[in-house]
Amino acid sequence: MIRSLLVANRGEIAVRIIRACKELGIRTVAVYSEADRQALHVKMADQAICIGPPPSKDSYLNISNIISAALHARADAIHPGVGFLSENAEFARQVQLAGLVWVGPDPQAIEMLGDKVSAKANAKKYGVPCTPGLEGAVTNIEKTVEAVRDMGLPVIIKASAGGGGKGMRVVRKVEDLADNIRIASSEAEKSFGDGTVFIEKYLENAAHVELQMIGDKQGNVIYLGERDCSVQRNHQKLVEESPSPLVTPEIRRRMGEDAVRLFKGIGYFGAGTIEFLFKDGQYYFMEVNSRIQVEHPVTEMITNVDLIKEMIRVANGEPLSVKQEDIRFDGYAMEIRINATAPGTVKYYLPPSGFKVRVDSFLYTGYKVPPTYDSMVAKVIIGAPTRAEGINKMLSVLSEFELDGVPTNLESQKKIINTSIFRKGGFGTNVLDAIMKEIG
Amino acid sequence: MIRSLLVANRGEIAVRIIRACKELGIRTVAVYSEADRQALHVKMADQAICIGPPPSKDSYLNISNIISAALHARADAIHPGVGFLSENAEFARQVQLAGLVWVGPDPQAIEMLGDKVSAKANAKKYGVPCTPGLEGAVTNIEKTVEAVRDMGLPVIIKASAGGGGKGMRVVRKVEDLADNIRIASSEAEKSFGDGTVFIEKYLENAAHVELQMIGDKQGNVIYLGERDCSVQRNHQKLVEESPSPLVTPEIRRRMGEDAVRLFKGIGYFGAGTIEFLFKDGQYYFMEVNSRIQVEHPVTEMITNVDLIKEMIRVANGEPLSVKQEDIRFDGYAMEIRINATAPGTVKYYLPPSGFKVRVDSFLYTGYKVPPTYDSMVAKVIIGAPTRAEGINKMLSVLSEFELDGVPTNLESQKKIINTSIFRKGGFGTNVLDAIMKEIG
Amino acid sequence: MDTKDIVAILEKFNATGLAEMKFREGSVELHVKRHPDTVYAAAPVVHSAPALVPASAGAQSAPSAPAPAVTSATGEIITSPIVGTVYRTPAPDAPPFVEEGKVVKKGETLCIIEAMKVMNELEAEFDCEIIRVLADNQAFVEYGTPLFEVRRK
Amino acid sequence: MDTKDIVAILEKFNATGLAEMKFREGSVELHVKRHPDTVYAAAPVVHSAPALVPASAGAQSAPSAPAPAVTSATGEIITSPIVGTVYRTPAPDAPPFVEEGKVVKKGETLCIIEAMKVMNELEAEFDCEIIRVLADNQAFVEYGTPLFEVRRK
Repeated sequence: MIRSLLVANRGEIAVRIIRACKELGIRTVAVYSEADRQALHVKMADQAICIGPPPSKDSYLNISNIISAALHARADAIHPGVGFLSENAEFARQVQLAGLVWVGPDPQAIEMLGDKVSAKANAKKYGVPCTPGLEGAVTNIEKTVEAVRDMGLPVIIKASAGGGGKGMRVVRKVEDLADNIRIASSEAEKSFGDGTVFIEKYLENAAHVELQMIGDKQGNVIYLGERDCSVQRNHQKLVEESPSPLVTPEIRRRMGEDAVRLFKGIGYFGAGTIEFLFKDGQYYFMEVNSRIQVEHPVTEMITNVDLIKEMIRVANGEPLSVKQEDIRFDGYAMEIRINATAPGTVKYYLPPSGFKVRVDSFLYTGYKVPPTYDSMVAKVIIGAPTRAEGINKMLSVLSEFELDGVPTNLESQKKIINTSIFRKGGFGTNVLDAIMKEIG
Repeated sequence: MIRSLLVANRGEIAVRIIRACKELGIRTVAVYSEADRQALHVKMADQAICIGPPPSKDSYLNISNIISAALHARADAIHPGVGFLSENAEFARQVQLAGLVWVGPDPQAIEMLGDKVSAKANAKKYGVPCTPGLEGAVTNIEKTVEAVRDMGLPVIIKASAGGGGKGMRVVRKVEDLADNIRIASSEAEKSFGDGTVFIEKYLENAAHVELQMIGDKQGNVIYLGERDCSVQRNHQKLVEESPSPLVTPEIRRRMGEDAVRLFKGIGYFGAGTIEFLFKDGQYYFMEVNSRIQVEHPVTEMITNVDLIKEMIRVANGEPLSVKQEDIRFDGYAMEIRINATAPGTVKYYLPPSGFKVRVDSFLYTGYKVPPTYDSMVAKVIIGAPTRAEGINKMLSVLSEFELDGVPTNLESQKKIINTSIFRKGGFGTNVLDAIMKEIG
Repeated sequence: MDTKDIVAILEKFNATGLAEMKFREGSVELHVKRHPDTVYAAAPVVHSAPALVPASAGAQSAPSAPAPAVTSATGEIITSPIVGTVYRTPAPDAPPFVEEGKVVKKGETLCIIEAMKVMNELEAEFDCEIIRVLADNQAFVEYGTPLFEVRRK
Repeated sequence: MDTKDIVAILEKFNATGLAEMKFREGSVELHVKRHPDTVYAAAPVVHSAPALVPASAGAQSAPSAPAPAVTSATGEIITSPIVGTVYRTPAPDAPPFVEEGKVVKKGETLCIIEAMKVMNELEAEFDCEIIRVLADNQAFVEYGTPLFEVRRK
């Protein structure tokens, strides 16, 4: 039974997790770097422990300091949040070795899914449609070039250990392939300490559609609808919505059943997201994020399921509180990420509120946004009966959002969702270029 | 088609209505007294017009100034909010005479329901259970005393035009009756310009359970579940929740069907609330508030229906966007009213947010709460799967609510909902006395 | 108020040769003082901008003074006691009730303010001279909108 | 308001030759005063309270100084570079590695900090005298918790 939980994270996700714990009557322990002494998660937690200097690698990525802090504070469990150590199987193992509950999937599942080649092999095994591509990792460049010539171009080279676009290269001419494999491999080696790459057909301007999943240790797995995150800048999501204008109830059901089969097959428990490329009514397995995601409130808004509470429940060994047949997708939800474009001190802050309005943030008047970490300072989430009403609602809610002292992308986000391209919906991940042209 | 709407109100309800309008693309016109020049509703509206000095009677109750402002600003409609002129049939008529749309029920319905004797007669006519009592108003005191002697005591004397406890007296001994009738009548004459009183059996410590209703001009009427508002101080509601711990699904259905019959019978459209006394599993008609209510967000939280938008839709002549069979009561919701206990200037304000958390307020850092109007400065609303989880959630959310510079009842509200009496649920309107004893 | 604001104020304060300055806005307080030896002279200049101005630009006129009459630099201001439309003349082709320079007696009509089709005559509450007419004919006026600047007689 | 803000204000204040300045915003207070006689000489008094202190009282020690060593009034502070438990002795019944007054050479062990069952020896980064021992044996230390006050030799 978790009575005390350490949140190994900062920012809005740490605040989110602390809120869920408070509601559950769980004592919270925050950790913070020297740059975050005045952070909201530090103020909100029952206890807070400094774990290092500002750089993440010495604080929020410092496994030993975090676990020592948890042990000292007599925490029963650690929730890793998003980013930082949330998909680090070694951290999950160390947490468990220290006798603490890891609020997340089994470290083995994290590890397997972290390797894209093995993740894809499992997706295939359990009948989830995958992007056509060459079987397994690239071992022999010459043979690979021949195989690609047969399969046809364009192709995409991906790092097996990859993420965030690193080690990823699109190749349109077969004569460029060999060089690009070498470059991608060396990029992957540098970024992830693993040069393994593999090759898939490149789907031009596919949509990014992901499915929220959660499973328990009793073997129940459910899907909670998709999120369309096609509006991206350099692989960074800017806008997330559900349902996707591209996904019909029939496709959602098939996608969900495929995903449940995979998750049950690999014995997955906890929250996770399966990402698909979506094109011409077809979906293709991309990867699994074996953690909660930044955009989880979108799903919470349409399903009314508190995902963070469910994660803690599952970590506790309890079954999910909801069954697949209980899940209703109620209308439309959208999340807008508000990113600081420069550090600064918050001089005035008034977040919007109201019917089906939610703001997840760590801002407060007087807070100094440090230059050290992720630029996201707030997530604004709305719910509405339809997408058209949702867009109008978001515009109206964003126009209420008041923040002085820290420059953000708020105005640009308003422009993006107000374009005819966005309003029309049903676009791929190249859409931002077109949107930017419309904005001019 | 309403394209521009004047909000004849202030405070959080004005902000709420402006938000709904913005989402609907309706231009908003605020009115304000000289005390409200810096008010949030003034800042948020597209246009704002000063309608008088601080006293309500010269500004927010000044029919001529409000309608002149609406006409000048080319508003198509007026939404009266709660309190002030919201149940004033004369105002509604003047609005219509000026060629404007009145966002509310027909003035005749307001008038009929404003008279408690005729409201009760109609409730009886349409088969809604009423508190046993003497038929009609008191005309002959001697005959009344005899009738009460037959019926039995205690009884309650009520003013037909009453509200807020004025002209209301409980009588436990028959020899006190005649005097009390005279006093109640003269109190009612002074307060409402109408000395008519009537007599009902007094239900000791009954619960206050009310049902949210809405109808359209096509004759559709639906009920959206009840709210239990039994925690009151001097007839002022402090905490509102839904569902009521006293109401079973079967009772809710019967209550709803009775209410729909009455509303259809009198041709009611727009939002309205039917208030019941509830005791020993029985409900008794008390009165109808022919307007939206302060606590409407409780219903919005469990039904996901935006009541203010529905009101505007109905005023526009459109049918309701939902049918009775679409209405699902999703878990539990609670509202806590935060009242200022003294005027002051907001030095620091950080409202909570998060999953199923809503704060309807007009506060902002730097705002000077005037001493002139209602003391309520914020409503905190939460949703949760169960009442027990909801109480914990509300406590956790309130502990996040930060407001410096204006003293409030926040700590007292936390104590109230944290008592064993409140947690147990199922109490009547005398509960606050017992709670206060428990708090000590 | 951030550091560069404070630095700028110090600089300006010093340049003026003023003796002392106190500033307060909300919870911000600033107090600057010069040593008596180096005091020159002059009245302190206080500049305070409102933290937040209403978003509603639309029909709002200048911040209105309390009705019915307040003292301005040169005279008293008669403001509108109601919301409506000003008519300076009793009929479309008639001359205005009053012009600048005219002296009126208590009870004389200054203008009509129409509200909900009712013509409300605004009468002078005291004998006075009209210094300036501040609202145009047929102008919409809020409660408190300045109508006339007058000097009591 | 952080150190460089304060420094900027002090610099400007000093340059102006002003006598006194008080500033307050929220819980931040700054009061600077020049001694009347010794213009351009005295030490400014700076009082700055953190605007908001962490709600977490629990395991938090005093505000920690940046690691590994900062200058205090009398010496340098050696702070904990990791989160863990301090052991001042190599074994339960052994004497402490260092005591107040002891002079240690660069590389000598000052204490052990245990983290996740690993015993990390904290070595002196320079020759120094231990002026004060600031952390008790078996105390839990955060990153940055002061351990020793030392004077370089």
